[in-house]
Amino acid sequence: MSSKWTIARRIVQILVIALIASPLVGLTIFQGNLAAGELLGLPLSDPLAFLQALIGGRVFVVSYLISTLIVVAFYFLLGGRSFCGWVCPVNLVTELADKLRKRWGTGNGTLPLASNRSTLALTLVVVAITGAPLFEILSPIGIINRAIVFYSLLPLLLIAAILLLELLVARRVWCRSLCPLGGFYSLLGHFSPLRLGFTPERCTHCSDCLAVCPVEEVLEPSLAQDAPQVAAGDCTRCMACLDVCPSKALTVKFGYK
Amino acid sequence: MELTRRDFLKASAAAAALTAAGAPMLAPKLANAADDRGIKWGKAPCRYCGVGCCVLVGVKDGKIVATKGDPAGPVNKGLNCIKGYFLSKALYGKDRLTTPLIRKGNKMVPATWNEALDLIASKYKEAIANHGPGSVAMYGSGQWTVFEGYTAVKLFKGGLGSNNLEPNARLCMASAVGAFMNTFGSDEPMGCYDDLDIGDTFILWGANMAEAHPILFSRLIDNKLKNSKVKIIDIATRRTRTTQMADEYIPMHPQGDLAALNAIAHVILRDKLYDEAFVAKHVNFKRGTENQPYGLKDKEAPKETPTPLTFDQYKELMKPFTPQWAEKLSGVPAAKIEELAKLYSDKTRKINSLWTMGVNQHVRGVWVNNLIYTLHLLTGKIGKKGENPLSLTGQPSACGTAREVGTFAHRLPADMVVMNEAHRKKTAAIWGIDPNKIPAKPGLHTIEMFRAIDRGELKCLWIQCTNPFQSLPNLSRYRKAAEAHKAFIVVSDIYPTKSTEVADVILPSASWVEKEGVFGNTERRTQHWFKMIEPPGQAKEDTWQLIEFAKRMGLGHLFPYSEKGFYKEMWEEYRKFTIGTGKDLAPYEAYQKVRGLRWPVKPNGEETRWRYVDFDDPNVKKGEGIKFYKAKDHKVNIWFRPYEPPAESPDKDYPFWYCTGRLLEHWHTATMTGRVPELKRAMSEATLEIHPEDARKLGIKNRDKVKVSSRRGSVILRAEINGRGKPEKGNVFTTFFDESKLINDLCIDAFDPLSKEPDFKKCAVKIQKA
Amino acid sequence: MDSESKNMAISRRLFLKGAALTPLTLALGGAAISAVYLRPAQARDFYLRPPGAIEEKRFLAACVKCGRCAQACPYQSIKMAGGEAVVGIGTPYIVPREMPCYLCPDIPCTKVCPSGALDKKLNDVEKIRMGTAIIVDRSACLSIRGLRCEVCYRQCPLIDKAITLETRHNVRTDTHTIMEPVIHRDKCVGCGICEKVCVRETPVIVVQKTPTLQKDHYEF
Amino acid sequence: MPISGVVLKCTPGAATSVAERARLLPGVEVHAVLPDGQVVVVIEAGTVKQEAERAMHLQDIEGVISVQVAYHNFEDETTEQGGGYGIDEA
Repeated sequence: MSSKWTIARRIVQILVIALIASPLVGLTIFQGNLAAGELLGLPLSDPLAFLQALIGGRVFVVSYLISTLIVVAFYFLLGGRSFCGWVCPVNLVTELADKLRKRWGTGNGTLPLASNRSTLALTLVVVAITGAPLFEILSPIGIINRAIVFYSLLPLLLIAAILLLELLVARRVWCRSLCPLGGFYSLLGHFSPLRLGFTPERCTHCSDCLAVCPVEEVLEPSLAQDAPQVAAGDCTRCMACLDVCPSKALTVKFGYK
Repeated sequence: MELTRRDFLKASAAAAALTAAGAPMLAPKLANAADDRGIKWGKAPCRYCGVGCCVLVGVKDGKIVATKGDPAGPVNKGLNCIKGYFLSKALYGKDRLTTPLIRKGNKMVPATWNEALDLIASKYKEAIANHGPGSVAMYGSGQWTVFEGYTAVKLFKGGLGSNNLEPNARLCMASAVGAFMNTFGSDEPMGCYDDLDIGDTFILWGANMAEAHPILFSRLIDNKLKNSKVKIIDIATRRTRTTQMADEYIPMHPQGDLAALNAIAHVILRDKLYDEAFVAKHVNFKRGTENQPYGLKDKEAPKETPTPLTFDQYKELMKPFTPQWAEKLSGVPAAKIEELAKLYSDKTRKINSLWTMGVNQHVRGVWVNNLIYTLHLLTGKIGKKGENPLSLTGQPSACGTAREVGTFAHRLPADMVVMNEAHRKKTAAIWGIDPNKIPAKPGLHTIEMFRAIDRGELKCLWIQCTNPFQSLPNLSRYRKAAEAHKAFIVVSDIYPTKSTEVADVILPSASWVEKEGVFGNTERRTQHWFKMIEPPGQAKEDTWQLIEFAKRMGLGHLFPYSEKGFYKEMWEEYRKFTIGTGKDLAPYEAYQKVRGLRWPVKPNGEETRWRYVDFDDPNVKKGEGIKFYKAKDHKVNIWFRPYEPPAESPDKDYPFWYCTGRLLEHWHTATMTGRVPELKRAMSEATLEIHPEDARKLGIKNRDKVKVSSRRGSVILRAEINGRGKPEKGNVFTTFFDESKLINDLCIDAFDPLSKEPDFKKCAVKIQKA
Repeated sequence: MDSESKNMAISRRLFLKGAALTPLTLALGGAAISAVYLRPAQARDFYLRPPGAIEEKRFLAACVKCGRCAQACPYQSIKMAGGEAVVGIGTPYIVPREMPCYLCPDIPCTKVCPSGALDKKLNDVEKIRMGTAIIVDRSACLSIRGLRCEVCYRQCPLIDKAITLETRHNVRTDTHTIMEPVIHRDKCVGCGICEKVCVRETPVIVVQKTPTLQKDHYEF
Repeated sequence: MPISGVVLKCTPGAATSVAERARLLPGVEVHAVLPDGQVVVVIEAGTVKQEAERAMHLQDIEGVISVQVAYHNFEDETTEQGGGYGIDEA
């Protein structure tokens, strides 16, 4: 059992935080945050933030659309909820909660996976009706970003609330079930060409991958049907299953089957 | 409360009269007596500029708890500028100096007064013993009280036998003094502020009254509001807040005043617009020495040898100075010069000229002053109610102390000079000393004083109440010399400054109402105040410091005043100098009750508003009209003063004119106003004003940081385009209050050969984006 | 297998419960936030938005809270709102008394705004409209009382345009002029420099949301 | 310390010039020039006699129709000295 994917993922996650914090030490490689930013001159924008601004603010800026499309294309290629697994700083928090929960044996409940699509829909409906960018107001991603760059620490209480919720009520409830951005990426990821390949012949049915997968709904159906690919958009591309699989039955595959 | 009793009565009187007149809504609000409970009020002149506003100081439990404009103050009638509004805060900065400090290596170590004064005395004794009295000096201030200045003059000139005594007024009023003396034979103006209320034509020569003389400007503008005939013409190198309210603005090149003034005189002569009878009766013509050096070399000692001229000779000499000639040199259109000449000679107009640093801080400052008087003397527009030239002063007692007491290297009290034997004798008689004690040779003037430190010739310098190591031109030369401790430097001040930085001994001083004092303002108004609060810690007033030092020098006998009658006795001694000179001051008690008196004070105790005139001056008999009784043969001088170029002009390498000055929010080097948080917030840093077109050419946008460099130094400032001041093309302007910038470092230390006053208004700089 | 099926059962129950509860909770939350949002006036009193900000209601949606404007501001005038701003959390604002907008000629804050919440096309500082300065306490204004203060006027970046001095005779002293700062709403950009520099403890000149213009037919 | 408040009635249009001249007189302070041509002044003098003289001078100013005293204080204040710093007028 290796953990090279997990290590790589942690490095990327920390690198993302370092990039967001970089202007504080006077560097100009990255400006802004995960809602919108500029990496080495390349404008990047959060597609859900774009949609909210478009619907709620009724502003349309071409460059903003382009920067959004760059991001959409990127995550479309990577597939699944790779943003959630690799980039989003909230993931660090929820994975910490997951670890603590396992150790203490608390909050073993699970909420339905698909409800973050409902929150996505709800967000967009609220934005359309009231003009209030529902998700941007509550977004723990933005809160963490601003805490890093502008020392705006008070809203971190919301992060603490998420941590408590996950510790005491149900596992990964924010990322799995509530985060509308997660819902957006799971939709997008569903159509991605980059997928997890499964070679049933190699599978020893040890179920290690199922145990380690943070989103049990992802692997289980595909494995049960001996499908050649794991098509679920909810895969966070954490690659823990690859790390853990003793028989290399799981691989990274490109293309639709 | 007692204070307010008088004001209360006056306010009641006004209220009753207004009610009777059917306008009760205009009645002044009577102060609620309960508000004043426990507060003891006193009167004092404002600590800052030369305008001389009166303030009321409220003291409770040994602390100033309130200040307000004094409604009984004739200058300001209860108003103040924003500096005056926050006066008391200037005394309560957190870093007041409260204990003497002596340098031990790089550290300033607290010491007792005895240790500090013994050290100073030993250093002075050592220097005098080894190098003579010419090796010690004192640099004082136009913000000294009369007592402080008088103590210093008596101590240095009558005691130590050194004429090395200078006030910072050398950097500010010396040119005005020079011209008053060589024109009228007596210092200070014939007119007064009343002229601002009743005149109708005001020509401002390079003066930004709106910011530098705020309350006076408010009086001037009120005259304009009341009288539609009033015309204010602003002639300057920079558009200012004054320009904004003037009727006309005439842009002029730096140094162009010499040409423009000569050309105006030329037109007056050419068109026979002069007052023939006045000129014949009151005026002599003279020509001075021309092509004098600019004092750029050490130890230059130019002398003026005047030659008399006839009116015809003078007219002949003035012939080449045509308006066309002047247009080229000054940028003032020839037609404008013709217009100004008509205005100056218009019999239906009461014309006043007003000027200050733009004229005085000038390598030919005395000349420009002379030329302004020329216009008034040729046209006879002088010595009349509402019609006079008026030189505005910058400091609260530049007149009262620096000029009247005579703290300059060449002066003695009441217009006397050390070079004159009779003057030395009169002085020695009043002081009860041997006349030979006072050296006949003038001491080092300010720039030479600091140069002598650099040359290692001056061994000891005591600085009181001023901050030369921020304000001097070509600052780095003098700062470097001081930093190398080429001389033993004592600084008495109330806060740490750029000058205490280089001091060997720092003495904590009492400020303003922490001591009793007298100031004299621009219009000859002598104002008194009592001590109202104790200075903080061990701080002591400057006179005490000097007299304690004198005792250690074996000169205590010069100051035989009793403890109780100290100020009165010193005043009455000083007053002896003035009696019968046309500069008569009143007995000490007289000043304690009034908001100042303008000298000469008449035998009946009344003040004089206009000098040299039979309707007001007690020295002129009724029916004599105007009599310039201080001038030789009662005739004043019109000087032939041609155009000469400045010491440094812009060129290829340094293409811009650089001018430094003052603004409303801060006072000089902001030692005091910089401690007032409100003023600091209102104006926090010096900026570089630049013409928008010049900025555009250099690619400079508003608030960009720019590096300004002269041949002497450089400084980084934010550019200000279209702000409160807009210099003409090719000019830049900045303010010298900001101690983080030391902008005078860039200025050239060239000075007027007659007045020895440096030119802070003209040197060449280049500007780069920083 | 037994325990597994039990687990499955629990999760199914939870699933059903969640399916009903989650949208309900979210709907309630959304409603609460919308209610908060219906107090925009109060939010505006607190905020002075950076230059080029679009109309407040749309701004709140259009701003993606990326903080790029704040990062671009050379004076750190632009701050990012915290939770106290409720619906405006994470949006940029300026507190003029602390640090006003100094009107950089190239307006860098608007240039970096990705979403159009700040108008990128704004190129002329004189066209900025963050609000308008108002003298809120005339009796406390030193200039109006006849003192020579006028600090707001001299520090106004649009001196003689946005603020002018109106002179009138001081009836009380009869020898002085009252120089009253007069604000011209059509020129005032609302940068707040006057509010910052006002020497009174509580500034008597403050920037407010542009007041409703009252129309009439009088022209002079 | 006699102090009095006085209303000067002036001929039409003369109020400003009257005020200007009145201001030049010693001990006279002009407090207001009213639009209806009245000038309000306060006279301060050392003695009642001097005060009367000063009021007479006001009468002599060209354009003054009448001088009307609205307030008069002549109590001797010499007993009240010593409260402030040089602001008691004897």
